[in-house]
Amino acid sequence: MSNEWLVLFFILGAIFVGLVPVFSGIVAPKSFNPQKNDPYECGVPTEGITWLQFNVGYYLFAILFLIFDVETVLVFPWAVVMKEVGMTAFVEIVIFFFILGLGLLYAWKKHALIWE
Amino acid sequence: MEEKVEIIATDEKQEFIVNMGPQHPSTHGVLRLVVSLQGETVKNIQPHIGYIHRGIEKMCESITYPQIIHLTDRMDYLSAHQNNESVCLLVEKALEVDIPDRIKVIRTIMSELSRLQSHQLFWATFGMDLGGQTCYFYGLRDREMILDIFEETTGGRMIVSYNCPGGLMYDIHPNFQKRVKDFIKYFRKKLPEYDTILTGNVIFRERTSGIGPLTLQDAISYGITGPSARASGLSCDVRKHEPYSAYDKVKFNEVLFSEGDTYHRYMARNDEMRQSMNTIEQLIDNIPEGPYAVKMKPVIKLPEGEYFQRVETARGELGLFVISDGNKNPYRVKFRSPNFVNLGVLNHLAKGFKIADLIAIAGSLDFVIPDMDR
Amino acid sequence: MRFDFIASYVSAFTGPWWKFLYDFSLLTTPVHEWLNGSVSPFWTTVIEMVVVGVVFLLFYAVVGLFLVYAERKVCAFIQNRLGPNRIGPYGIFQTIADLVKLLFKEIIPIKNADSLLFNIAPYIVIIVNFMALAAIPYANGLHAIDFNIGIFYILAVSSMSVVGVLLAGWSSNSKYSLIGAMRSGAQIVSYELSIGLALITIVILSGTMQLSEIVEAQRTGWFIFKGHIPAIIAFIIYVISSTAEINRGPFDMAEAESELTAGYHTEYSGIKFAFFYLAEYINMFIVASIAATMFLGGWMPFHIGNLEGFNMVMDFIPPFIWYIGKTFFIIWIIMLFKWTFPRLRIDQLLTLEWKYLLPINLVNILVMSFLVLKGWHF
Amino acid sequence: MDNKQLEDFIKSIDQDLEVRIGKQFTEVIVPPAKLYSLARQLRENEEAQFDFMFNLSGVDYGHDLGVVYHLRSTVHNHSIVLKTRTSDRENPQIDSLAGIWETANLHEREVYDLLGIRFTNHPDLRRLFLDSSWGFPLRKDYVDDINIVTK
Amino acid sequence: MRSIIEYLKEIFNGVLSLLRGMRVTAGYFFRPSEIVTQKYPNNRKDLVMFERFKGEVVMPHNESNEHKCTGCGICEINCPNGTIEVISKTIVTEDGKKKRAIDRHIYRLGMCTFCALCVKTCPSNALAFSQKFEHAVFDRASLIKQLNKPGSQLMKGVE
Repeated sequence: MSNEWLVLFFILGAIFVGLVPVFSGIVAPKSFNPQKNDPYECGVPTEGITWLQFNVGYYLFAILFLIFDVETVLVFPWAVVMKEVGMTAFVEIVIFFFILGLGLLYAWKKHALIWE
Repeated sequence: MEEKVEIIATDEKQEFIVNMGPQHPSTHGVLRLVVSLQGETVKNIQPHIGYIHRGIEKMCESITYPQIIHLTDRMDYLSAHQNNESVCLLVEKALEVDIPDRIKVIRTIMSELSRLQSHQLFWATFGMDLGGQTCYFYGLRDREMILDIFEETTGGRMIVSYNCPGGLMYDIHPNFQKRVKDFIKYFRKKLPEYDTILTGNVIFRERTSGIGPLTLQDAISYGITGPSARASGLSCDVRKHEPYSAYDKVKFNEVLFSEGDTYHRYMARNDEMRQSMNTIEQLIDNIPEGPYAVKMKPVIKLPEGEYFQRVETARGELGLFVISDGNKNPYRVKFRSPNFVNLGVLNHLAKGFKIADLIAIAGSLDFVIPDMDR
Repeated sequence: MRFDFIASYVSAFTGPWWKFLYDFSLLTTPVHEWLNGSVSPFWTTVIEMVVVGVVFLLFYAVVGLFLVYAERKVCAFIQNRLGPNRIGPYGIFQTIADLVKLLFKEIIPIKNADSLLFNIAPYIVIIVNFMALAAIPYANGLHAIDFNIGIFYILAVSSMSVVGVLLAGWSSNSKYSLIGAMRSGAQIVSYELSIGLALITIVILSGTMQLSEIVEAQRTGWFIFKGHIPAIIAFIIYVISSTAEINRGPFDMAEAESELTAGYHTEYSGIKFAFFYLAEYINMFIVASIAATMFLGGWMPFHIGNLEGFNMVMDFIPPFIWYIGKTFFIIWIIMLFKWTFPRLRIDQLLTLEWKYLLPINLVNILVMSFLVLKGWHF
Repeated sequence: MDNKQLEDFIKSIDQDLEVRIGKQFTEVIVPPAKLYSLARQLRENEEAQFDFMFNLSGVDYGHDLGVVYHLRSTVHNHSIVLKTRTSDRENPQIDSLAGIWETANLHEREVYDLLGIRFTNHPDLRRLFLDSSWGFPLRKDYVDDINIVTK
Repeated sequence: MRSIIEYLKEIFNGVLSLLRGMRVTAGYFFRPSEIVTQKYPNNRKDLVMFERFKGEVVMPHNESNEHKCTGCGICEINCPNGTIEVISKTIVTEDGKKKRAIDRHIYRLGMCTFCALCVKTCPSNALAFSQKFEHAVFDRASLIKQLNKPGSQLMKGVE
């Protein structure tokens, strides 16, 4: 079957999740209560503001992920043709991984792999 | 119209404050911790307690000594028997009543069983706090057998009310010895499983070792007692230092470690389970014959004065301080409950660790909230 | 025209009637041809889409509900409990009852929540699920879309679910959700790599990314046996990192019920909560089917060398059963993980990925490619 | 040190202090003004080293309000009881010992909450169990018609 | 080199410990005979509580509707929280003496803490614990019970 079928699955998902809440909204009971809409915080009102800047130590991981994800994308086509190209491909990937490994080792030694 | 509020802050001075509790799955009750965070790291913890403050100390001032016992059951519900024992020992000491050996031995066995079931529940909930939910069911499954023993003899599962001044409420049930022996046999088989699932597990080791270290100085200064303190190397076992009941007749080791981190607090309890089983095994076959209670006066009046009695509950040292003015009601009762004191160290321990570690540390201190609030 | 169809119909069913169980194209091709012959190609596509759509919706719902039930039963048995046992025999209708209950629950809007993102998050999670399900080969010829980059496509699509989780956590205006979302972001992003690299190991062995060809290549032996050591290592890494990818214990950092109560879906109620719940289980099904397809030979039966009799018996079991059996075996393993291990901490999770799985994976790829070059695989 | 030696030891620190040997412990009655310095010496003196405060309880003596400190030494294994009392019921003030024993922090908050004794220099003196609408329930003159039912 | 060996050893031991844990849980999975759950409401009929189980306080009556309670009120005095209220009356016995006897023995189950002091201190053993454990009711008023049955009398020979 052809690739346009993806559209079907997209629409299917959208219809499924679209209609069910509508149905649920019709049949479900509604009642109002001022405390009900509060965000959950163990039964006490939220202190301060939720959306404030705070440090999650993301940045380095995001950069590293970018490097390695691009690498994955690169390696996939290589993996497909690896058998046909033979030794050349192997040597190339060894060099590639060597450089990549150095990068990882650098990040490791620089303690970039520790989540703060 | 709802008023517009500023909901995105850019001010860096704003603190990210999360309320953990009173309705939170890992605070084991209604403990509220106001945690300020920096990313995932805990900066400060403000414990708020008192959600189930019942004024037990005030209530004790208006009831008689035998009646106090049913209140002590409800403080630390996992060490109910030891709590009861503290009142009985105090009254017996004050009136200088001689307690027959049979009572002493039965009390010791019961309080060791009580410690055992408390540590089992600790194991269960500690595993659950760390995310291993199966531990909870295994722990409770084995604890159930002890509760059955309790129920058969005392009629209550957790709230045993088995002690009374001058002895015990009833004699032990005829099946008691057999059941206890069966249980020890069963639990000796199951305990290695506990170690396989949790203690030896590499994830568990990583999660607990080195987390929340408590030094000996801090343990002393904060007044920590029980297994939590013994993990830091503080020898504070009342059973060794001031033996009561039949503890001077049995051989057992005080479990001591020096590291004081979460893992060793866990291990201290884990090893105490083995010690408790040894203790019970020494006593269960030689319960002396005799009466199960000494005849006391119908109205118990303590001579005027101040009395202090310490017992070792599963969580640490329970101190009972009674001022009597010679009436049938105590003038002032103060329970020095181990959980209340241990709570003080939480902020000191968890500062600088992550949220997940806070849960592990709080779990390893093994809080029972009603004991804090009293 | 009608006669042609009948002829092909008859030819398709000359064998026993259940023959299509072993090759679904025997069922689908005649139907397709008949439709093509009787109505215009446009309507053919429409009708086929409707049929496939309904079948997939049913499949989705049935698998989701069954997995929820299975999880509860499995964990109950592990924990010495009985599990659901009231509704229907052995409680098999329990999840349906739960679904009905959730359907009739009020959907609570959260004060100050970002309502657009809040409502859109479950959509993303579910749609992504659907799109990933499309590319999985369920049996011989039972395959909605057969991409030539199939495995790559599934990787790409399934990694989109992190967007749903992030949106859900961020928009809820709850601190627990926010922390959960932040965690799951870092976590899914990291484990994406390991999944990719573990699958590359198998792609090297198969030389193709098309799932149907990968399955076909395992006719002579499953890849986990063909590629022996590196394939087994890749399999273990895949199972670990896919468990992390779908946010399940011991990697359920984003939900972490003992720390964050329910993590990113704390604020969702009623049927929207059910969507997240369902998506989690379908995700589990998807990663398990990929594992079954890539490592355990998809719907291929288990063969041992030249044992003809044994192989004949194995062949007799329909491919779909093989596929489901393998998938559920992996799902069982993933469930066993959750109910055995304590949860990791977020920094340990990342340490595991970056300091253990990633380097091992890189070396493993080299080993595998060397083996393939030398022809040292079976 | 046993109880007698402890008595001599206390006398050697301050002659004016009233020392009693009770049934279990040596009891020292300290006026609030001398409490902090005595506690400090008991904690730091090499021979005494009372490093472990195992109990702190506030007592309402009817006319006076008092605090009883139970101290123990984990080194020498001896115990002592300090007692202090103040007759000011309106605004009772006693020095906080939270700087010497960390455990006093929570205990003193509890005493403040239930008896209303203010501990000066306490780092964080807030009510612990109850909110500010309550009185001080452990006082003997506390009246609560709704919650306390006497037979 | 040594660090690499350490690294591999660490991985191996870690995986081994995980597998050991999984063996335990998988073992339970395949041994459903060890399931401990009781099917509670279904096994109500053959569910036997321990004889000493403190269900609720009852006053045993014999066949001729007689109990042992003399109405002395010791249980009321001993009860820590006012669960028991003894309302007594004065009756005239056959030989013409005036005597205190029980009118109503009120027991408030909702307040009872099952401390067993009433049962233990009763001089004539008039009270006992029953094995009933399902106490839930829809109306709080029905938790206040009268223990002596209507028309019941003091057993002969009990003073």
